[in-house]
Amino acid sequence: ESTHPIKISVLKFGTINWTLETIKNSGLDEKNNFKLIVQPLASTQASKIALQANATDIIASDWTWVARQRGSPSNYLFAPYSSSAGSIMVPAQSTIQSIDDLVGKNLGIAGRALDKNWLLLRTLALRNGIDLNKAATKTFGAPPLLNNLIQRNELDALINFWHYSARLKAKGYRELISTHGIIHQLGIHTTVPILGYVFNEEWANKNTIQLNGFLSASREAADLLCTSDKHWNAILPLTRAKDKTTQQMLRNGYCKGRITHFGQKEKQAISDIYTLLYKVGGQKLIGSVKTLDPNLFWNETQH
Amino acid sequence: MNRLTVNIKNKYFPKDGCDEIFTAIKDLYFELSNNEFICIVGPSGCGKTTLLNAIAKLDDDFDGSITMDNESLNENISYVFQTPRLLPWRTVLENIHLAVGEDSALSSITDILQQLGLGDNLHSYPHHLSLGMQRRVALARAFCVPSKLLLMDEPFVSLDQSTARKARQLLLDLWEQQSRNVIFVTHDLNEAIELADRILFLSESPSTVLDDIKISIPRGERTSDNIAEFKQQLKVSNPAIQHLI
Amino acid sequence: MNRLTVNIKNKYFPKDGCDEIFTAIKDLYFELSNNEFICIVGPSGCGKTTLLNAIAKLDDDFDGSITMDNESLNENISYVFQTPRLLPWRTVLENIHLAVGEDSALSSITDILQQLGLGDNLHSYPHHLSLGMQRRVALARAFCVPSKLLLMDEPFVSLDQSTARKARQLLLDLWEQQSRNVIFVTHDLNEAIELADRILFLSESPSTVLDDIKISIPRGERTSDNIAEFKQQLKVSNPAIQHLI
Amino acid sequence: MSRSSFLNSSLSLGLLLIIWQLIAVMLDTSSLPTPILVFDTLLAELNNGELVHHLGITLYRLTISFFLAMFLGVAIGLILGRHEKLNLFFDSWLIILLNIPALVTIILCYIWFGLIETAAIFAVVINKLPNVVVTIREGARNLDEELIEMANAYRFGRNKTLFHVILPQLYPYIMAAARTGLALIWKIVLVVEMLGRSDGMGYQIHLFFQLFDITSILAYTVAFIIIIQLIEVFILQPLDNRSQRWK
Amino acid sequence: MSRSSFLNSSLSLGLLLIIWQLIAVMLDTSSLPTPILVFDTLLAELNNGELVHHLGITLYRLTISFFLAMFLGVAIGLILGRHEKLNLFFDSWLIILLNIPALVTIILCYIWFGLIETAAIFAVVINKLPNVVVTIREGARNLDEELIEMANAYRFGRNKTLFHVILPQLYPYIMAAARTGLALIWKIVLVVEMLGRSDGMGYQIHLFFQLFDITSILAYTVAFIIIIQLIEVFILQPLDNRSQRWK
Ligand SMILES: Nc1ncnc2c1ncn2[C@@H]1O[C@H](COP(=O)(O)OP(=O)(O)OP(=O)(O)O)[C@@H](O)[C@H]1O
Ligand SMILES: Nc1ncnc2c1ncn2[C@@H]1O[C@H](COP(=O)(O)OP(=O)(O)OP(=O)(O)O)[C@@H](O)[C@H]1O
Ligand SMILES: [Mg+2]
Ligand SMILES: [Mg+2]
Repeated sequence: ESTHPIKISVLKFGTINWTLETIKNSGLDEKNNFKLIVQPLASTQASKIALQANATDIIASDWTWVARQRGSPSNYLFAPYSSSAGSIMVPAQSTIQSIDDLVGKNLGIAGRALDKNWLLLRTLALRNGIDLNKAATKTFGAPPLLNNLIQRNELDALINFWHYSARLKAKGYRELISTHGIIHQLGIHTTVPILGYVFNEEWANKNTIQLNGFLSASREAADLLCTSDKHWNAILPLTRAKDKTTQQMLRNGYCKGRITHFGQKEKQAISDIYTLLYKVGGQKLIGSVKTLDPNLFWNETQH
Repeated sequence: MNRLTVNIKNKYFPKDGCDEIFTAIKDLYFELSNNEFICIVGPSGCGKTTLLNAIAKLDDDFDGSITMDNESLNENISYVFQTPRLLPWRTVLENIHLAVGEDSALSSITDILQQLGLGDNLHSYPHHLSLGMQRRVALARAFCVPSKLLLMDEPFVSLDQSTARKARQLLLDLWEQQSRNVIFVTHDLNEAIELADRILFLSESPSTVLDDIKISIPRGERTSDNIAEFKQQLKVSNPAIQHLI
Repeated sequence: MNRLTVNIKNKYFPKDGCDEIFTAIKDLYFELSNNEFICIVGPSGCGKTTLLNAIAKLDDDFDGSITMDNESLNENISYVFQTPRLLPWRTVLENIHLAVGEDSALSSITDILQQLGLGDNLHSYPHHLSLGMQRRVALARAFCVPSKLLLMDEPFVSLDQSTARKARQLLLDLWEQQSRNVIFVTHDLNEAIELADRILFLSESPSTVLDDIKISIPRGERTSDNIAEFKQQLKVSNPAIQHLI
Repeated sequence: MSRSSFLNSSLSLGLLLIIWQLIAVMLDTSSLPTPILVFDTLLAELNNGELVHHLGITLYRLTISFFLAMFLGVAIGLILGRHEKLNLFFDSWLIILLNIPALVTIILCYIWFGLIETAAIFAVVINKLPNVVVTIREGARNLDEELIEMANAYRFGRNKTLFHVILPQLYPYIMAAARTGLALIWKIVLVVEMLGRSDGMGYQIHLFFQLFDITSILAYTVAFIIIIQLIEVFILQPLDNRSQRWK
Repeated sequence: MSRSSFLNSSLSLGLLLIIWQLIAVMLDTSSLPTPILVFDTLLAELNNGELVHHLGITLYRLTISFFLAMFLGVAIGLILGRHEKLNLFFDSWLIILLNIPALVTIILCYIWFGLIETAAIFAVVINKLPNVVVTIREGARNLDEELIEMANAYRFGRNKTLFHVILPQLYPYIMAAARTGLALIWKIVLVVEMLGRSDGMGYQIHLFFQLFDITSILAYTVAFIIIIQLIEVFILQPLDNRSQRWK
């Protein structure tokens, strides 16, 4: 068969699906010698199950998860996709001006106690001598639920994923600091990718050409979305945003997060962040893998 | 006065699966007063149990009225059902206590149980008793409850002769001590003649009163010979109820 | 030969709540053969039902053996229990059909029901019948099932005199047509003398055979006078069983 | 359904709708839309065919797993309820099965079988089965021994005893298991579809949840409840009436 | 627990562990760890005190909502089962309550009350209640009318009839509701804690789930199952024995 199929499982309304739709709409897959099969799923957990069950070739995830899975029977690899990262949002008129102001406030945290954004925030606050873990009232919850709660003034500040933050931004909320901001303040002056494609090492070695074709198609599609309104409008329904401001916020965030360069510097930065995370998150987050394995990143040029 | 008036104009049941009805009782009227003891005799399936249930107010879905001294019946009653109807999860004593109330004297209860031959089974559960023993527990329950009206639906079947004799004697003693009206259903005419002041004979359903016979033998003289003779007379004088004798 | 040997050495029940045991039957032995009809008479609670259940193989938790022609009993039996035990969710006809098997003739079943006065209730559910009617259905069921052994536990209580008479006659007819061994428990000695070839008198529990009496009156001559006379003789000749008469 | 009972349920539903409307108006939040909005959405989703597609698939999964779980559950429950020894042995297995989080069984099923239909249905059955078993077991422990003795005396045999003596007595337990079971299975199907399927009501509802689109979630829920209500009125209630005729 | 039944359950659990071990070794995947690994993790979590903390909180929530749901459920189920008219009216409410996805009720509770303890417990009760009601209702429909007539004839009054005549008959239904109920509530608590609490087993298990740490999930599950097994052996089974003494 001439066109080799690649199966990818992603969130139906996730940002990656915008890229994938564009690849298919513009025939970028055929052009790169593969056939894209998208399996939309309803939760990020579902895609991880799919990967473990060998029911899919590629999923989207972050590198902490990939690092933690290292050593379990199958090794996964990470190819960067986006550097869009979460942020801390507060209401526009909020008195909170800096991280130190979070003391005693009701802080919503999307995800769990091991959420990267939250761990990095804690690390930064600790440098100022504040243990946010004790000093703030934490409310963990599902991202959409928290987004709703802050709009009902039940939260003073909210750490959420970037596309949820973007929706808040569109509603006039203020970004206190983004994750990249925190990372910078922690002394790492490189913008690192957060999200990436994750796949099985064995599969990648067998299907190198198709995989690389897919990765370049992905970049191409992302560029199309940022440069061509026609393509952007085609995937607009997937954003499920009704008002123009939100749509614009989402597009800005998406385009800003494109990876332009991924080299030794970035790998080192990620490794440094990983070490930082280990200090706060501990065994739980990292599992038995104490330092980041540099072989975890898929090296496109080498193959 | 203690006068119970039973007046059932019409009692029917819906028939299985169709809109027809089955009339169980029609124009049945009788009275009893002054702590009378009446027996009811009638063919199987004629409506005796239905009648007792109506009197006990367990079933008020009929045309007519049942009154005590011209008021609707509100007093306590005791009812020996056709089946024992004991609570399986309560012991013999507990079953009786529940019906009698907590304040009643334990000794009088155990005394009655003793007389009915259940002295060893005070703490047994009903499922561990023979059917005849269960019936005796139900009897004891009815005897222990103080009431103005005692209803008994074939209470002495499944008992051997000597136990039945004892039970009959106990019933009469009790009735003399705490006088009350008694309605006693039986198929055994000998028993009826031995016990009753009056016997009501009921017809096949829809049942009405066929005959209302006063027992003329004085209570002291109801020997088996006298009873047999009375029965013989009855057969001759009332041919309408011959089939029930 | 058709010879049933009942030999129960020991049958006990655990007593409520303690490790003690209660011996219901001890060293009970009797035989019957050649399609004999025996009646069992004994005080209430002595172990008659327990005995029938053992014979019917519903309870095999006893010491001893019950054999038919020296083999363990495997034949079909019919059993009229002390309570009707009808399936409430099946009609009268369905209840009988289930026991008899589908291939049996409907006409013979309705015929027996008719004779027991249930002709109008073929399609009634048991809950819509009086207790006496339910007992008659149970009788009909036992009569319709072809079997080598018929067990009856006080089958004719709760029936009025004329229905009971009819049922007794039906039983005798049936027994003559399809001869089989019959074990018939009753408290009514008149009934026993009228029906049986032999009467077994049982003692209080732990029950054994007190006496085994052959009825000497020929079947054609069992009038009430003859029965009364036989009873009288029995009382005199066997003082040990006087309390049961 | 007779006319009076139709009137009755209309009244009852009407009252419910009014209460809902009042609360929605009082709260005035996007998280509790008014019934009108929900029904509008329901109609829109019906028209574009999405709802029908996902509802159909979910009903398909629900039906298969319901019958599988009920059939196996009644059989196992009956056996455990009648055999004290077996029950003693398997009781702790049952407790374990009952208390494993749905999440764990679902993940294991998917990883075992792959993300296929069989895995989804198997996961649902595994989750529902112990509930049916426990309910039926209680019923089987409380059968009327007298009737079973009767059946033995008259040599009913295994099948007749099962169908005419035992199952009618288990009827209320089976109905309890069926009624709560439909609801439980539906809830499990929602999770199963969220974790590994690309269609079905659970998949849709979780997508809506990510967008916090409560209106659509409610519209889908209402659609499903209508189906269940129809099953109740046209299957379960007539069954009830038929099998309680003898009372 | 007598010695023989102790032996019995040890055997049964032993067999289960062996099967688990075999499957785990055969599959050789991180998604099904061996029992030894799980018990190691369990011990580690016990030692660092985390497990005890979260287990305690979850048990607290579980206990309150269990008793609330059972108490209300038995009361409502009994009323609906005994009053045909009320039942006709509220039947569709029950069906709706039964079939609203847990997600919806949980979200609404959290939005209504905020992310507080009351909301969590209320959400659990709302989810469990209809199940209890449906089960008890079936039981209440099938009470022995003869015994109730007896109670009426002897003027037992409301309380005596309830405690001595009706509840003992409902016992198997109540036990079915309790046994399946503990499991169901536990599963709902998991979801409730996942969506909006910062502690408890559900919170932890979802944390592990995000890391795909099945071993820890199983360790927590095992801890919970041990508790339930203890409840079964030291509370429910003795209750069973006591209340079935009369058989
Ligand atoms: N399951 C049981 N557990 C304990 N004791 C029992 C059990 N069944 C019967 N018994 C006892 O065994 C004895 C005999 O009971 P059985 O039912 O055989 O009596 P019976 O002769 O049929 O009496 P009746 O004429 O009253 O029916 C009784 O004293 C009863 O208490
Ligand atoms: N719930 C019911 N539905 C329909 N018919 C009924 C119902 N209860 C009783 N009957 C009918 O009413 C008639 C009278 O029944 P009842 O139980 O009063 O008879 P009884 O005189 O007590 O008979 P027995 O001496 O056999 O106990 C019977 O023919 C019976 O079929
Ligand atoms: Mg009657
Ligand atoms: Mg007996």
